Amino acid sequence: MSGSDFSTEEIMTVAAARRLPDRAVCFVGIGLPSAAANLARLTHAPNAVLIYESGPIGTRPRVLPLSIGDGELAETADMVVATPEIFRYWLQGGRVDVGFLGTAQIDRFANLNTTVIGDYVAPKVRLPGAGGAPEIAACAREVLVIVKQSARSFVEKLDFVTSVGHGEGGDHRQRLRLPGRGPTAVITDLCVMEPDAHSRELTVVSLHPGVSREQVECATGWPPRFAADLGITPAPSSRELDTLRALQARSAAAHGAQPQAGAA
Amino acid sequence: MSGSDFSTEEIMTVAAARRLPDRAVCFVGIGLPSAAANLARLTHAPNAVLIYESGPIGTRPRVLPLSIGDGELAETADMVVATPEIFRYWLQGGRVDVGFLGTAQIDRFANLNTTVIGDYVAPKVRLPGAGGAPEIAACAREVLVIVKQSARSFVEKLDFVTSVGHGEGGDHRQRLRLPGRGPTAVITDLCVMEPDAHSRELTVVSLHPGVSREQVECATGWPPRFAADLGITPAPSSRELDTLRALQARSAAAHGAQPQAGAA
Amino acid sequence: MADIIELREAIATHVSDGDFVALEGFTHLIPFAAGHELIRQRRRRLTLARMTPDLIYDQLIGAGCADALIYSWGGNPGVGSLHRLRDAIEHGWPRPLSAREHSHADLANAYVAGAAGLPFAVLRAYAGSDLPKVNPQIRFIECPFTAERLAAVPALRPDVTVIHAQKADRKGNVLLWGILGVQKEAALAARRVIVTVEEIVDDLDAWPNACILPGWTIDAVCAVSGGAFPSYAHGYYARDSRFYTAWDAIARDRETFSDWIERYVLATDDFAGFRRKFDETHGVAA
Amino acid sequence: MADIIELREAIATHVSDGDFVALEGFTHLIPFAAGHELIRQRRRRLTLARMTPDLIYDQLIGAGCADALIYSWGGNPGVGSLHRLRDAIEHGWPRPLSAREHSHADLANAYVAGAAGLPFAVLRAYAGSDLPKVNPQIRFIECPFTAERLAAVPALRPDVTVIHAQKADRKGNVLLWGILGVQKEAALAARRVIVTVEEIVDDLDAWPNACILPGWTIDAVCAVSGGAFPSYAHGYYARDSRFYTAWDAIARDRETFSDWIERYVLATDDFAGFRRKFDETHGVAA
Repeated sequence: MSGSDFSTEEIMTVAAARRLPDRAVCFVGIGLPSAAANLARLTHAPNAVLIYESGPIGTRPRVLPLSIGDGELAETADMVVATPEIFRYWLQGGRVDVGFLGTAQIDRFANLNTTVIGDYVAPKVRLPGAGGAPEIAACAREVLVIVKQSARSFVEKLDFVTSVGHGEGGDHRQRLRLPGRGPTAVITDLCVMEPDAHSRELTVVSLHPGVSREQVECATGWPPRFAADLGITPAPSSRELDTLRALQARSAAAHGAQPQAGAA
Repeated sequence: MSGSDFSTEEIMTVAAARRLPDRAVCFVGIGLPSAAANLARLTHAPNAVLIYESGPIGTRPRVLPLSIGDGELAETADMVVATPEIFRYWLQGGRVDVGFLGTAQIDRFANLNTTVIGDYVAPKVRLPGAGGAPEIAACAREVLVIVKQSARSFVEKLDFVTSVGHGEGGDHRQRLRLPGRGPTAVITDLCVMEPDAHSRELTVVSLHPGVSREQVECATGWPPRFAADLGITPAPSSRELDTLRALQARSAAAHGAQPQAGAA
Repeated sequence: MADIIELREAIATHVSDGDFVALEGFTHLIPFAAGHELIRQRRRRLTLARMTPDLIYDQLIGAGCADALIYSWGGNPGVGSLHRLRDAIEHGWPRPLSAREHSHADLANAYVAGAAGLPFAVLRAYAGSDLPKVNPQIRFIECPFTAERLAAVPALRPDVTVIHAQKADRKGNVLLWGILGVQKEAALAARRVIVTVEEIVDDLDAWPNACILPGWTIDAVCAVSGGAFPSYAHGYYARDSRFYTAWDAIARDRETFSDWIERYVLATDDFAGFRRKFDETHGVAA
Repeated sequence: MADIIELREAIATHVSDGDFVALEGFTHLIPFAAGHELIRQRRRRLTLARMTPDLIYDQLIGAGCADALIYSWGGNPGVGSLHRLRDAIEHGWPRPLSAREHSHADLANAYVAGAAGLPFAVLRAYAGSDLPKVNPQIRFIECPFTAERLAAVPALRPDVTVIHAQKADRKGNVLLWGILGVQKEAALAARRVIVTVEEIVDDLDAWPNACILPGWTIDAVCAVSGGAFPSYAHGYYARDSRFYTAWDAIARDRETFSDWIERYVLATDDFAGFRRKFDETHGVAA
């Protein structure tokens, strides 16, 4: 059943894709989230409705977009609206089931930092910034986070809270009156984490095949909790792997692999 | 030059039309305002931009619309947007030069009542209501009012202030922080009135040909002021009259003169 | 996901007595067929919202379907008063009607706020007007940056919004064009949405950035050819202005009105039946 | 009324040093030609607003045109960081850049408020986020009906908005389609508007309810074929993704960047000159 050999990025993408239910309305970030959402659409979730913040609704890109506003997204969409409408009527209006986000930093309550490494005023690294993430994290009925795991990205304390996951844990989201339920899973290249039912602290629920607890511990900036019934993430099926690889091959071919506009 | 014979409604429409400058962006109410605005467009103001609250912008109807959302308005428009956008981006956004309004009642400061005759809770007559008028009166750079004059419509005190003209007079509009300058002329079937430069009280600036001061006094519910240099409204030119009559004949033919859907 | 069903079933399933219902359509695409079906199924105690309660609400109010009305301009466009609406407000016939009056800009913004998931809308309005004195739902707030005073109005969130559109595809995606009014906002603001359409097609053939409501935002799509009569459907048929003119005499008298509703609406099975009866009595060739 | 003029004249006439300028285009229709012309005319001390300051603002910032930036996501889409933007914020090169950071939803709503003549926008945002701690332009207000706490942000009202579109007619009416981004709102929010277009045609041949900006809302319309390169113009040409990838190495180093700007922008007369020079050096047949 399963593909015999796969990369850590592949199982991360596949494990994330599996979390997207068919018919779900999904607000998709660019990069890993976009790959996972489209893999879901091409496998078990053919009726998922993908929305990108640039305006396409119900889009079915044949190749993965490089930017959030590729023409491919418009050409294959059921409709294309203006960006203010996306945020006003569709996201804030409560029509998004699943928000699919990446991040630079994440903490134990799945709060996200995409703003800055170091001090805000005298930054070590200025990251791209908020984009659509804060309101996706606030308004989508649930949020899936897909991010490569390392002690630099999974930190004890965020340098900056760009987007709220479960805040300080427990019922903090409700106290903040955030409309959605927040992150329901964090999918990494090592494991899958879910928030604890009460504390909302991220808990490892499955390790990817061949990954040890120690590897996860080393790649987490706090002592991670593991579920009592810790499982093994099912390996990608050959259909999943074939679909993902074909999608990525098509995308690479379409976008051109080599730089051209080099310095004179 | 002038048409030898014309009705009081005709000179009212012509006098109102003359007030619309070429290239002005005009927010048009249905009925008399629509007739006057389109007459202007067909005579001296070919580049006037007519906007109706139903959504058409830059419309050039071949016949006068019966309703504010006739298909004719959409078919001949530069563009058609949704109604919320008309009120938000175009009227409130400050893009309208001239608001062209009718009314049921008007007072000496050109405040308008289109809501109720008698007490609001136990009305004698319930009028159609506000429609777009309050915000047209507030936001258009200037407002033209076109209304048949009688002691019942030109009243000492409005039963209800639906739309603010010059409020209590003087600088009341500025104190209310209304963006536009308010009514700059009231055109009736008897005369043309303009607000006094200081008190903002309506002042008769010209009588239509053959109309006496006494007629205006009898048709006004307060003792009307007359300008020191009271003039005579120039009679309609034959071009104006011919254009108006042709427009109205086309419109009557298009809409069908006789009722059909009568009781069984 | 939109169910593609008969209008009778859609109204029976999705509209209950006492519901807050908006039937929108700004002189264009007025959902008359759905209005008739509400009368036929004798819905009662509805709160009706509509910017321009013209003939469709005159019929619903006169037929006793409504207890309350939220509106901004009530008239028979190009003709005159709505006699049934006035009779209900002024004399409580056939039952008292409480009316909450706004301006167009207000209701348009209130639907936008509803569609946008906000509890209220902000607009430049009502300064100096008497409307806030008689409508406690109009309030004022201060801009936190400039201290300007602006009007605030509550979002409109109907239990059910009903609109008419030109086309749907077999997944229930709906396309409308021409005068759009507030239909998209009214639909997105509502808990449940019913759309009647002129026709159901295999492919919408929509142009770029067309006004579309995806099927997954709609509960029921119903094919009702001519369902906006006597208003119009751009690209399909023109407004029957004579109907509007003739309505004045029908609606002016309680008995004449009641006979009309009985004969044309209650005694017919559906909108097609109404049209057959109407065309027969008015000498229109089938 | 739109003047149909050369881009050089439009920038010279309508953009002054110190202006608040927005160049919008959401990965689609990015007004690169206008950005280059601002660099060529050595505009200084601009406050630049843009939801997604990608390569176009990396170029303007690196060329020293800007003192301040209002934005919500700054990156090279699909590639990585904007090195010039980061160098300006982190090290003040070539001059200090003060950055005011928002979210996309915030800026989109702020343009809407600007277009709608409101001083501020209300949105569900920022509860629990650190952004309000570092951006005093994000405040909170209470709904006067439900007492809910909502974010309030000031309207964006640029002195000049510059966008690129597909077509204009000879009256300066502009049509755009595909990914619309915030261009219409940004244009309607501004005091002055410059639009570059792929072509000027006799008749827009627009479909119903198309996204149009009428000529009377625009100050200058400039025909610049290919003016969105290396971004794309739906229906005209595709995005040159290789340019975006290659930009990373150019922008990473101050000297390489400065040489590039000198050679391709400052030493060329206009965008057509840039394209000729660029195609020559990159082996593209004319």
